[in-house]
Amino acid sequence: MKNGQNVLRIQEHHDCAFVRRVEQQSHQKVSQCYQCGNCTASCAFTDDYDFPVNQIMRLIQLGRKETVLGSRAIWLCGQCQACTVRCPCTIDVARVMGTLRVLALENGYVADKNLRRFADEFLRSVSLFGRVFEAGLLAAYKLRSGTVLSDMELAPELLKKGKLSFVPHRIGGRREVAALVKRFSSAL
Amino acid sequence: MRIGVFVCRCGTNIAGTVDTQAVAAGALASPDVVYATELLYTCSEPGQQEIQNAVLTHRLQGVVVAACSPRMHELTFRRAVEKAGLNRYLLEMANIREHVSWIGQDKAANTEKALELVRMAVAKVRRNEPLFGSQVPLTKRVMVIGGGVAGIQAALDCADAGLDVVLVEREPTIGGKMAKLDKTFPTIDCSSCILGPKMVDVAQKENITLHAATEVESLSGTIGNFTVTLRKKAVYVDWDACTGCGLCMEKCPSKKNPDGFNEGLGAAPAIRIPFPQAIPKKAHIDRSACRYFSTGKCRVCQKICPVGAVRFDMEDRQVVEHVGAIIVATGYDLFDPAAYGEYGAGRYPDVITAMQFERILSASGPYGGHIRRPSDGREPRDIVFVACVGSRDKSVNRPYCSGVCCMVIAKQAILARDHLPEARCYVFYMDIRAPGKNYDEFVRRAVEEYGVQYIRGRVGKIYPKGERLVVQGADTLLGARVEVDADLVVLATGVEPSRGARELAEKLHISADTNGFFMEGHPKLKPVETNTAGIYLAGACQGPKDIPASVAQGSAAAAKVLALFARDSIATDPQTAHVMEKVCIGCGKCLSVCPFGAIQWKTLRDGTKKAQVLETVCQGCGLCNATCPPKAVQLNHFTDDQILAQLETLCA
Amino acid sequence: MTDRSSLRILGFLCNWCSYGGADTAGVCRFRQPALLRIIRIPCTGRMDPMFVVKALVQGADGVLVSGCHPKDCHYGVGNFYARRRLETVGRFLSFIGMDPRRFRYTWVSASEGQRWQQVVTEFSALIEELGPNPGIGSSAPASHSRQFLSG
Amino acid sequence: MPMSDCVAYYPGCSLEGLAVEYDVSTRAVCRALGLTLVELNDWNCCGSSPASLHEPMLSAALAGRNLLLAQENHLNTVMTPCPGCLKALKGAIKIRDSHPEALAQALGRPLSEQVHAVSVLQLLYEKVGPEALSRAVRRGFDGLPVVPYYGCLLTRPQAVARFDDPENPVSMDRLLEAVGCTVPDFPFKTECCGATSGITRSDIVSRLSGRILDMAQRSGARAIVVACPLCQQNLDLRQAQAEKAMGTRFGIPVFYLTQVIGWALGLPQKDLGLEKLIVPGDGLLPAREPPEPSES
Repeated sequence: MKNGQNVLRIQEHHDCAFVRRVEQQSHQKVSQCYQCGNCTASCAFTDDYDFPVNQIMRLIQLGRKETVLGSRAIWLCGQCQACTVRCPCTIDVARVMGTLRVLALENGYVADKNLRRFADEFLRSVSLFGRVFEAGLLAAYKLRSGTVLSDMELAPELLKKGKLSFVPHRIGGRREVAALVKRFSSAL
Repeated sequence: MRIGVFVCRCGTNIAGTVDTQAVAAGALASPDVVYATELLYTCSEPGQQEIQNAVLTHRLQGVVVAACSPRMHELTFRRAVEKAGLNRYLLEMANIREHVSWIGQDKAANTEKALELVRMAVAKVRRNEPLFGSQVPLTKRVMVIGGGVAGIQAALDCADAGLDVVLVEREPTIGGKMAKLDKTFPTIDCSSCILGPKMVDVAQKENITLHAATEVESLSGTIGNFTVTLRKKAVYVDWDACTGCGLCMEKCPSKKNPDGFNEGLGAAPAIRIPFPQAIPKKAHIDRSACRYFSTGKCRVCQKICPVGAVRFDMEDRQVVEHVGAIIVATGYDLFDPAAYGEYGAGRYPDVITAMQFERILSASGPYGGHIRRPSDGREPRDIVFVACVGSRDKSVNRPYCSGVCCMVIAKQAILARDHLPEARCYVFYMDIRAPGKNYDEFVRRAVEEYGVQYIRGRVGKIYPKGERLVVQGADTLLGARVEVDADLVVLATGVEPSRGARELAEKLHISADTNGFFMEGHPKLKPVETNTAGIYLAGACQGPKDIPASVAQGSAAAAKVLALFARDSIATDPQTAHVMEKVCIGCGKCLSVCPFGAIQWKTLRDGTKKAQVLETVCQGCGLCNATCPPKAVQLNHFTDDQILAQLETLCA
Repeated sequence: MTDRSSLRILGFLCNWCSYGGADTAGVCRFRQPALLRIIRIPCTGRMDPMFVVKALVQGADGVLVSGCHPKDCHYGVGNFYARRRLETVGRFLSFIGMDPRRFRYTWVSASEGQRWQQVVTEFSALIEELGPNPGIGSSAPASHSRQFLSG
Repeated sequence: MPMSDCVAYYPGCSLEGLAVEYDVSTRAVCRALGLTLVELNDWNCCGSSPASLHEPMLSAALAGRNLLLAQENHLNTVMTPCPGCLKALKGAIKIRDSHPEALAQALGRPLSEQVHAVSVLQLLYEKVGPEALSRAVRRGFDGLPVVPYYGCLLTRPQAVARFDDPENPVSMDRLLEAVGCTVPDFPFKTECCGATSGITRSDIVSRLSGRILDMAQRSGARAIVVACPLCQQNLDLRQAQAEKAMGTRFGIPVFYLTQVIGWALGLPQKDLGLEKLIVPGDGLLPAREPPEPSES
């Protein structure tokens, strides 16, 4: 195992409540996984993962809550569905990965702060205007994440092609939308 | 009536969750019960003895055994009471194991339920009558359906014992899947060298009638006396005349047709003998490929045939056979890998199935035994084998293990290395299942002696890159996605029931499991029987099997038939319908519903018409009983009285 | 019957498919509620619709009939006749003021242990929910139905 | 056209900004093919992937509000060109089917079972079809080799998409063939382009999109045709990043399906937003002016 943990005491680190929670929230039965590895074989993002998907599934089976929720992999998943489509055990693996993100946030684990920042800015934009105001969102995100310089080469092209609108479109029902965001998100 | 009740503990199987003593004590309160006890293992020798003793000591006239399912041991206990002098139909069973102790943990509820089931059985046995079957002569001929290795073995064993055998094969030749194999695991002996002589034997035995290119159309009758209607398909060649010289194949102008025997690799003429060792070695015309049938012109084969055997006007024809027993050995088909869009089988010519690779390996195959790529004829340097394609995969509705693919792959990788010592072989597998004699050693040889690289993980995608293919899989032992560049990819496609298996099951009134394989009589104790008396199973039609297991089952099914035919007559089941003439109003409804034509009119002296049951034809379904308006027709052992007595015991 | 504290379901199962399915469920140790009592019949074609009515009139809380899947009948057509006859039973039950949900007809093959478990569990839950059978005339009034039955 | 034959149009936020050419070409093509689009009045953002970080009802409610707008207009079919939006709409529909009361409670009104969502690809494939499309072609592509790139979500997962094959979809292939393109085998039709990773990890997008561009080049395609704003951005806008990362040069234009079809139908360049592409594709378009429509 990674992180120098070469001996794992199975009983000591088994968090049953975590396994149940993942299964309930994702509506998937993780015990169905027999570790064929097809999710990893099909994963476009596995190069950057700390644990390949099949090991994430194994770690859930073993109830290793901290390792799973603290992993980088769950934040890098692109939700491309390749794992779900090819799973011979018909587990919606992408959905499990999505569920893990929600649980990680709930439990105060955030492996990728930038992703969190972007998500917050996105929903803020939705609450303000009812739709996403791309130019404003990108500017706000880049500013907050301190990554102003990355992707800078794209801006002139976008401006030239008239692809970035600088006037946000406010919809009539934006208060209604803001209320929905407020009601169903823990973030804002 | 004096009734005895015997409650089985079945070790702890029943006693663990049912208070058997309380059930026995409670049973004494039922009417007519004069004796009740619990027993440790009722089906054991001492248990049966105990019953027989009690019958004599307590002058019992009826017996209730509360134990396992009657489907398991009813016959055992019927014989036991018979030995004690009771009629076997004065026995009833209460199923307190499969239906009680094994499905619930609540001992109080189970005990109450068991006692109620016993009371219902007592109520039934009080109304039971002694029944006697009659003896009918047996037709000592056996039909074997399917001419693969299992069917061939069964047919030869029966024929060796002197029986008349009717062997029915859907294809124009016998041999089945085994005839297509190059070598067999784990001995690497030549498949056709061991199967060929058996096929020849079939042709030479005078007491085997072979119907090739023939399918079963319908079945009637019961054990001992079946009537089977067969449809002999038109092959457009008179097989009595054809000598199998093969001249027609040479001259046929329509040569480039997909060759079924070579799994679509290579081409075959429209008129052909499937392969050189075919039995019968007769030509047939593939109608869809024949020019005469599509354009009305050609007839080259007809002109060239030295014996004038070609008959374009041939039609399907029916044949009726009378047999006393049937062995079903219809084998299997292979999963169509096109269901995996990500593997590209069908789109990429160098992604092939293991059966196609088998034909490539075979010296009589499309490439003369030289391993080449179908796309460009080049020798492959890197060969990747993919296990479990259509096995253990719920997403394609094949949740079961096919059992043989692990060994097939190991064999093919070894053979590939033998043919092409420079080639590198890779195997993607999930688990290696090699439990047979010398099987695991064989797989180890592939790894250790032949240097086959086993990679533990499934394959996600196969795609072409230039002239080669990229196999994208996982190595779960490493926790990595891996890629292998390949020249040839072999998919070990899974085993599935033979096409048409369900329809055949319907015709034969046998059942199939959820995956479509035929159901054996009991998973352990009746592996070659079906629930229909007189019909037996052999080989992969019952579930995935390798050659040794199929051969063993072929012989086992033959032994069952020989045991059946060891007597001269067979007792009919007396659980048939009978008509109470005084009650019968002659409406004829029973005649119209009977699926077997077992009811006919009988004219009394006064001219009135009454229904009459032909006991030897009646199968005992009871449809007439439920249909009869005045309830004049009653099904023995399942009469209205008997059923209502059970119902009332529970509801009262 | 001594004690009617708990509910009772009467099952009529054909010997070839469903009885075997119930056996399979037992062999696989698939847990099921203990309400059901099974009567084995050769074929659902043997089912007289009056068995269902009688059982419910006499106090069974539910009746479950199960046979082979369509086309899988050991006798070829028995289950087709059963289906036709038993389909009318539900309507008749309403007519005599009996809740038709207390009767169910289903197909389970000998290999479908899991399906059998599901059928028994679901039907038992329904009967638990409906509670004890209050007898005829309780669910929808049909004044002449009693006469019909006794006549 | 009676209202029931009209289709509710939900463009989604991207089509107001970075994918404006997808919006104009979708409208133009549908108009030309006799499909009446009624843009949902006052539609809102579907929530996209950021909403999925919160409880499932957030996504369902945001998407569901748009479905309600369609319902109030008596329109049962909601079409969106954006697969991300489609996923959100179908997610809301799934919750409507499994927990109708919960969704109704969140939205304040129940959502009818009649309302369903389709992509513009599905609409064109099923309502128009390759045959009718080929008859409407006025400026055929004369065998131009192009590869269709479907992306992750249009056909997957199958249980949600209920359209085409999840591994080897062919609907776009057929439509492209209908307008005269040749479609070589393209094994990466549904391989991921990097999705939203571009915002935080453009290196991942460079690698994944680079792989797709490389395979397109190997297959001999002169252009890639997409049906997703995000895929288009990753392959077109970020093509230079991919080229830099891989040390190669692709220069492969990435058209929206509606742009290609629109051009074949003879629509003017300004109706298709072709000038908005970063990697220019003008050189590939058949220059021949459409012939006058003949009377028949």
